[in-house]
Amino acid sequence: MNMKVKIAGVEFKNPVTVASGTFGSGMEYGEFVDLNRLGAITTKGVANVPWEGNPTPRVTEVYGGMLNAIGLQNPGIDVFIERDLAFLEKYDTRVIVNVCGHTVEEYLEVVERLSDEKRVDLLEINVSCPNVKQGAIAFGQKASELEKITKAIKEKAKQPVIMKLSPNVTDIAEMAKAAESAGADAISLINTITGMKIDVRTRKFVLANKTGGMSGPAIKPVAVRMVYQASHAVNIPVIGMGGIMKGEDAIEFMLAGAAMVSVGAANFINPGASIQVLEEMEKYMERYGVNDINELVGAVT
Amino acid sequence: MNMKVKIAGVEFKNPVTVASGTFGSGMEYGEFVDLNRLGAITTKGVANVPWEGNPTPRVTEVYGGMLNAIGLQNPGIDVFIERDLAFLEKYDTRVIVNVCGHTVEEYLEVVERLSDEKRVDLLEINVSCPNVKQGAIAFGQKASELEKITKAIKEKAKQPVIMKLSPNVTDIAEMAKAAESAGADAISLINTITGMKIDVRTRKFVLANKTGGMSGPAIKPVAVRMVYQASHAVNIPVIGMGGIMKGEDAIEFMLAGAAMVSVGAANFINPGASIQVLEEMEKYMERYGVNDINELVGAVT
Amino acid sequence: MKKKITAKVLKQEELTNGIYSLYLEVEDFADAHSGQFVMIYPGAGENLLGRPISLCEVSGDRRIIRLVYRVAGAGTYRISHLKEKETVQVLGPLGNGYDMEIADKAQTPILMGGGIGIPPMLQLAKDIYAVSGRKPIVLLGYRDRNLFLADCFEETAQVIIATEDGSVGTKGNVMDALREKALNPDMICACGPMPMLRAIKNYAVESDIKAYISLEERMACGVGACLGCVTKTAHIDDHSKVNNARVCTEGPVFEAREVLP
Amino acid sequence: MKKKITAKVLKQEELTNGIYSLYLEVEDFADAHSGQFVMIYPGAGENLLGRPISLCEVSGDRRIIRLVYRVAGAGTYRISHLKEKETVQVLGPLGNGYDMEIADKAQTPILMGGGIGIPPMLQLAKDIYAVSGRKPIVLLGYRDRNLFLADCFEETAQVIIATEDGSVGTKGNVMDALREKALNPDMICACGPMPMLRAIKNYAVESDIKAYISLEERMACGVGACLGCVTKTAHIDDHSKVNNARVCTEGPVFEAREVLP
Ligand SMILES: Cc1cc2nc3c(=O)[nH]c(=O)nc-3n(C[C@H](O)[C@H](O)[C@H](O)COP(=O)(O)OP(=O)(O)OC[C@H]3O[C@@H](n4cnc5c(N)ncnc54)[C@H](O)[C@@H]3O)c2cc1C
Ligand SMILES: Cc1cc2nc3c(=O)[nH]c(=O)nc-3n(C[C@H](O)[C@H](O)[C@H](O)COP(=O)(O)OP(=O)(O)OC[C@H]3O[C@@H](n4cnc5c(N)ncnc54)[C@H](O)[C@@H]3O)c2cc1C
Ligand SMILES: Cc1cc2nc3c(=O)[nH]c(=O)nc-3n(C[C@H](O)[C@H](O)[C@H](O)COP(=O)(O)O)c2cc1C
Ligand SMILES: Cc1cc2nc3c(=O)[nH]c(=O)nc-3n(C[C@H](O)[C@H](O)[C@H](O)COP(=O)(O)O)c2cc1C
Ligand code: FES
Ligand code: FES
Repeated sequence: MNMKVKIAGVEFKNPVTVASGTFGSGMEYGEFVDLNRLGAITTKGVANVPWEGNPTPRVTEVYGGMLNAIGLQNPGIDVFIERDLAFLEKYDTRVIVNVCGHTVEEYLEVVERLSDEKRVDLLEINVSCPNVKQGAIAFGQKASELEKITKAIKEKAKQPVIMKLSPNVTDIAEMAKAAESAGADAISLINTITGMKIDVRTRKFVLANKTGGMSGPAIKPVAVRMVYQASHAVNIPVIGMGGIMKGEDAIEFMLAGAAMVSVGAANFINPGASIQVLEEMEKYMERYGVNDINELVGAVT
Repeated sequence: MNMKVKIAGVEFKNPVTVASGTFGSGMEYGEFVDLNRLGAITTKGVANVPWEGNPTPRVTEVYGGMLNAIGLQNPGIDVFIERDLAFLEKYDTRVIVNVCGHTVEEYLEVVERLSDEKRVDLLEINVSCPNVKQGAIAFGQKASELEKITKAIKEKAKQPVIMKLSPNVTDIAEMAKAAESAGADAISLINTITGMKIDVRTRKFVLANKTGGMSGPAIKPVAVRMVYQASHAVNIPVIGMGGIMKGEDAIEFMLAGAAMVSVGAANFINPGASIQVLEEMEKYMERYGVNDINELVGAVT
Repeated sequence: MKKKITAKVLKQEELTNGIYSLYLEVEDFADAHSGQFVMIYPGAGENLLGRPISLCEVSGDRRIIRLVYRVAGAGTYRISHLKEKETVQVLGPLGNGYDMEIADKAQTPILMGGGIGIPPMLQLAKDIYAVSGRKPIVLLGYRDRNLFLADCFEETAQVIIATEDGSVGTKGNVMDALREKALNPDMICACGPMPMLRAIKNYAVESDIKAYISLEERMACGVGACLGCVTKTAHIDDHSKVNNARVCTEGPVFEAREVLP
Repeated sequence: MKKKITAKVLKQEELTNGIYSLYLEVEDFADAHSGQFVMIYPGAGENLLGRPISLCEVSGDRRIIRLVYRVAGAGTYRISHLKEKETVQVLGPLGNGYDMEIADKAQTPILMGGGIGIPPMLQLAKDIYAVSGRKPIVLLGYRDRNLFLADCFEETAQVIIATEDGSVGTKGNVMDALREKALNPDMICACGPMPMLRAIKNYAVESDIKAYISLEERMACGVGACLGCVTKTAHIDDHSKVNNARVCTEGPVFEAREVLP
C-alpha cells in the first residue's frame, strides 16, 4: 500500500499534515503523537518580529467547531529558527513553515531568513488570516494582490511555495488561478471562515476582536466544495483542510482533489487526531482495495 | 412588552418569519403551528412558470445542518396565486413572497403578476440561490448586477422589495450597499453557503447537483457576522437568518443588527420551531427586562 | 395541532445481524395506516435531521408502534443504542400509506417485501386480514438464512420465503418465488430495493394489474415542505404542477405505473 | 505517550444548587499536582471542545480524581448528567499547578478560595499538609449559607469561612475574613473570581509577600498549541517572547505580580 505523495518535487511519507496554528511547532503535541509518523509538520505562522496577537478572549466554541482570533501571535523568526526549527531537526518528517506579515516586505524578510534553512522543506504563505487588520487578508481576497505577493515571494524563495487561500471570497477558482499564474508551487485551503458570536446574556461580542475565524467539522462541506473547485481550476497540487476529524473526512478531501490533507481544530478535540486520521485512511484503503493513495486524488468528478 | 416591528412601512406583529423554501406556502406547517402567530410567512420561491428543479438526491445531512439543491422547483405564479395566496387569505399574518427567475425579465414577470395581489405585503427577491445554473446566483455575486436587477424590480414592484443576498461573496457590505443604492427597501441574509459532500464509500457526489446550499446551526456564526457587517453598512432594515434554532439565536441576530429574523432548516428538525423561537424570545425579554424588541436591534456594536 | 412527540422506548432488540426492532410508546397513532412512516430523530448535534422509518406494527390501542430498521449509518446506529425507558423524538404518522379500500376489493392481493422492505408488510397484512377476513399471501425476500420478522406474519398471512442463496425457501428473489409458486395476484403491494420494485412494475404492466410500491428518497422535512424527496412521475403531479411528486406526502406508496419511469 | 483517556464515572452528586462533585476513575494521575486541571469533553456534536476543570482531589492510589464544578453552560450541563458507570473523555493532568517547594518553605501559608475557586484548594491543603505536616489556614468565601466542600477540609486544614450575606462566618469576602482574623500570611495561594484575585495581588504587594493565583481563560487545546488562552504578563514571557503567557501551560497558577496588569 503506497501512502507516499509528492508536492512540488518534495516527497512526503504520507499525505497527512497538521494545519498551521493548530499544532504549535510540534513541540506541544510531541507528548501525544509520534511526530515521525506525520507526512509533514506545518508550523504556526511566523513573522519577521514577535507579534503579540489580539486581546483575549481569543477563542470560543460554536456549533460543530470554534472561532479563533489569535491574531497570529508568534515569537518572531529568530526564536523560531533557533528554537522551533532546531527542535524539528530531531524528527524524520517534512517541515512546512507557515509565514505571515502585514506587508509584502515583512513576508519577504521571513522568506529570506528561511532560505538557507535546510530543515525547511516548503513555505506556506498565509495571505488569508481573517484576524489581522492590515495586509494579510487583503492579499487573499483580491486576485490582483494575490498575484503580486505570490510573484514577489517566488522571486526570493529557495523552497517551494504554497499559497494558503481564504474561503472568504466570491470565486475560489479565480484565486487559485491567480496563485498558479504567479508561480505558486501549490495552494492550500481553506483557512478559516470569518464568523461572529454574540453573548446574548451580556450583550457583548464573545471575542475581543468581534469577529473570528471559524474552523471544525461545521465548515467541512464548504471546504470540500472549494478544494474541488480550486483543484479543478489549476494544475498545481492542492492541500485540503477544514473540519477533518476522521480518516473518511480526509479521503473525502482527496477525492475532491486534494493531494495532501491537514488536520486542524481536531487536534484540540483529540491530541491524537492526526495519527488517528492517518490510521483510518489506511484502513479505508485496505477495506476498499486502494493500493496507492494517489489513485484517490480528484477521483470524483 | 412590544414585539411589533416595522419594515419598509409595513408593521409585523412580531419579528419572526420563516425562511423561504423551508415552509412551503404555510399549508404544510399549518397542521403543526398556528400560522396566525407568525410575524410573517415567507413563501417558497416562485417563478413565472412551473420549474422542475434538480434531479434527486436533492438534500443530504451534514454536520450541524444540511445541503440542499432543490433547484427552486415551484408550480409557477398562476397556481401560486390561485392556490397558495388564496390559502394564505385565511390567516392574520403578513405575507412575503419570494421571487426567483433566470433572467431579469422572468423576475419582472412575476413581480408584475403580483402587483395587484393585496395579500402580498412584501416581495423578497432571491438573487442568491446557489442551485440554479443560470442567472439567479450571478445577480447576487456581483454588485453591479445586483444593482441592475434591483433597479429594474423597484421600477415595477407595487410592494416593498427585499433583496435576498448571497453569503458566497468576498464583501457582504458592498453587496448590501449596492442593493440599498439601487432602491431596495430591505435586505435579507443569508441564503445558503455553497457546499459539497462526497460519499467515500461509493465515491460519488451525494447530491445529483454536485454542490448544494448549506443551512442549519453550523452556518450561524457566518450569518451573524454578515448580518452585522451588512446592517452596519446600510440604513435599510435587515432580515437575518442562518441556523436559528432557538430564541437566543434569534436574539443574537437582532443584537447583530437584524430587525426581523427567519427560521429556516430548524422547521425540518422540529415543525414547531418557529413558534418555539418566538416564545423563547419573549421569555428572554421578560428575563432581561426588555420592554420593546426594537431596543435589541443592533444593540451590540 | 400535530407535533413532534417524545416517545418512550418500551423494548429494543436486535433481530438479526444489524436489524433492530424498536417498540415505542406514543401519544396517539389512532389514524395511522400501514405503509405510513415516522421521522425518528437521532438527537445528536451532528445528526439533526429525522430518519424516515416505516411503521412495522401499530398495536396496544394504537399507542404502541414498532419500527424495524437496519443500521445503515450514524443516525440509525445511534437509534440502535436506545435503551428501555429512554426517550426519543418522533414525528408522525406521515405519508399516505397503502389504500385499504383497494386492498379490500382485491381477490388475491399479494404482498411482497424485500430485505428491509419487509417491515411495512407486517402491518399491511394485519390490516388486510382485519378488513377482508382473508389471510393475504406474503412473499418475503431475504439474503440468506438470517430471517427476521417472518414468524410474526403467521397469524395474519400465508408466508412464502425466498432467499438469494437458497438456504430457505425459493432460491432467488420474491419474483422468482411468485413464478415458482405460479401465483396470480390481482394486485400487488410491495416494498424493497429498486431492482425488485422495477421487476414488479414490469410484471404488473404485463399482467395488467395494479402494483402499489413504497419508495425511498432522501428527506429533510418529511411533511411536504422542503421538496427534497421528490420522485419523477409519469403525469404532471397535482400539487407540484411538474413531473415530480413528494415521496413524503403524495407517497411513499405509489401505483407503480405512475412512477419509476 | 500521553493521550486523551476514557474515564469511568464512579460517583456524581449535586453538592448544592448547581454545584456538582464528580469522581472519575482514571488510568494514571501519578504525577498530578494540586492546581492542575483536566480537559473534560461534553462529548456532544455541538460541544466539541474540552472544558477545563481543576483537580479538586486526587486519591485512591492516584487513580481517582474528583472534579467539583458549577453548571455554567451547555457543556457543564451535559457533564452534570453523567451517571455512575458511564464514561467520559478526559485529558490531563494539565498546567503547572502550585509549587510545593515554595509552599513547603512558607511558615504561614494561607489558602484562599472564592466560590467555584474553592475546589482546587482542597488538594492543595492536602498536599501542603502532606509535605509540611502543618495544617494550613484556608479561607473559603461563599455567597450564602449554601456551603460546599467546607467539611472536606477538616482533616488537613484550619477552615475560616466568609459569606457575602453574613449567614455563616465573616460577612464579606475572604479578604474581609483575613483582616477580621488579623492573619499575617507569608504566602498566599488563591483561586476565585477576578476581583478577589486583584484584591489579593494588592495585598501581596503591600505586605511584600508572594501570592500564587490560578487564572481562567477560554481554552481550545489545553496543551499550549493554540495560543488561545493567554494572559498579559508583566515581563516578556519566555516561551512566547511577548507579554503573553499561556494559562494552560505556563499557568494556570501565576505569581500575582507577573500577571493582572
Ligand atoms: C419512507 C421511508 C421509509 C423507510 N423505512 C425504513 C424501514 O422501515 N426500515 C429501515 O431500515 N429503513 C427504512 N428507510 C430507510 C432509512 O430511512 C435509512 O436507512 C436511514 O435514514 C439511514 O439513516 P442513517 O443515519 O443510519 O444513515 P446516513 O447515511 O448516515 O444518513 C444520512 C442522511 O441520509 C438519509 N438517508 C440515508 N439512507 C437513506 C435511505 N435509504 N432513504 C432515505 N434517506 C436516507 C438519512 O435519513 C440522513 O438524512 C426508509 C426510508 C424512507 C424514505
Ligand atoms: C484552568 C481552569 C480551571 C477551572 N476549574 C474549574 C473548576 O474547578 N470548577 C468549575 O466549575 N469551573 C472551572 N473552570 C471554569 C470552567 O472551565 C467553565 O465554567 C466551563 O468551561 C464552562 O463550560 P460550559 O460549557 O458549561 O459553558 P459555555 O459558556 O457553554 O462554554 C462555552 C465555551 O466557553 C468556555 N468557557 C466558558 N466559561 C469559561 C470560563 N469561566 N473559563 C474558561 N472557559 C470558559 C468553555 O470551556 C467552552 O469552550 C476552570 C477554568 C479554567 C480555565
Ligand atoms: C487557533 C488557530 C490558529 C490558526 N493559526 C493559523 C496560522 O497561524 N496560519 C495559518 O495559515 N492558518 C492558521 N489557522 C487556520 C488553520 O490552519 C486551518 O486552515 C483552519 O483551521 C481550517 O482547518 P480545521 O477546520 O481543520 O481547523 C489557525 C486555525 C486555528 C483554529
Ligand atoms: C430546502 C431549502 C429550500 C430553500 N429554498 C429557498 C428559496 O426558494 N428561496 C430563497 O430565497 N431561499 C431558499 N432557501 C434558503 C433559506 O431561505 C435560508 O436563507 C437558508 O436556509 C438559511 O437559513 P437556515 O440556516 O435557518 O435554514 C432554502 C433553504 C432550504 C434549506
Ligand atoms: S421530505 Fe421535505 S418535501 Fe418530502
Ligand atoms: S488552550 Fe491552547 S494554548 Fe492554552
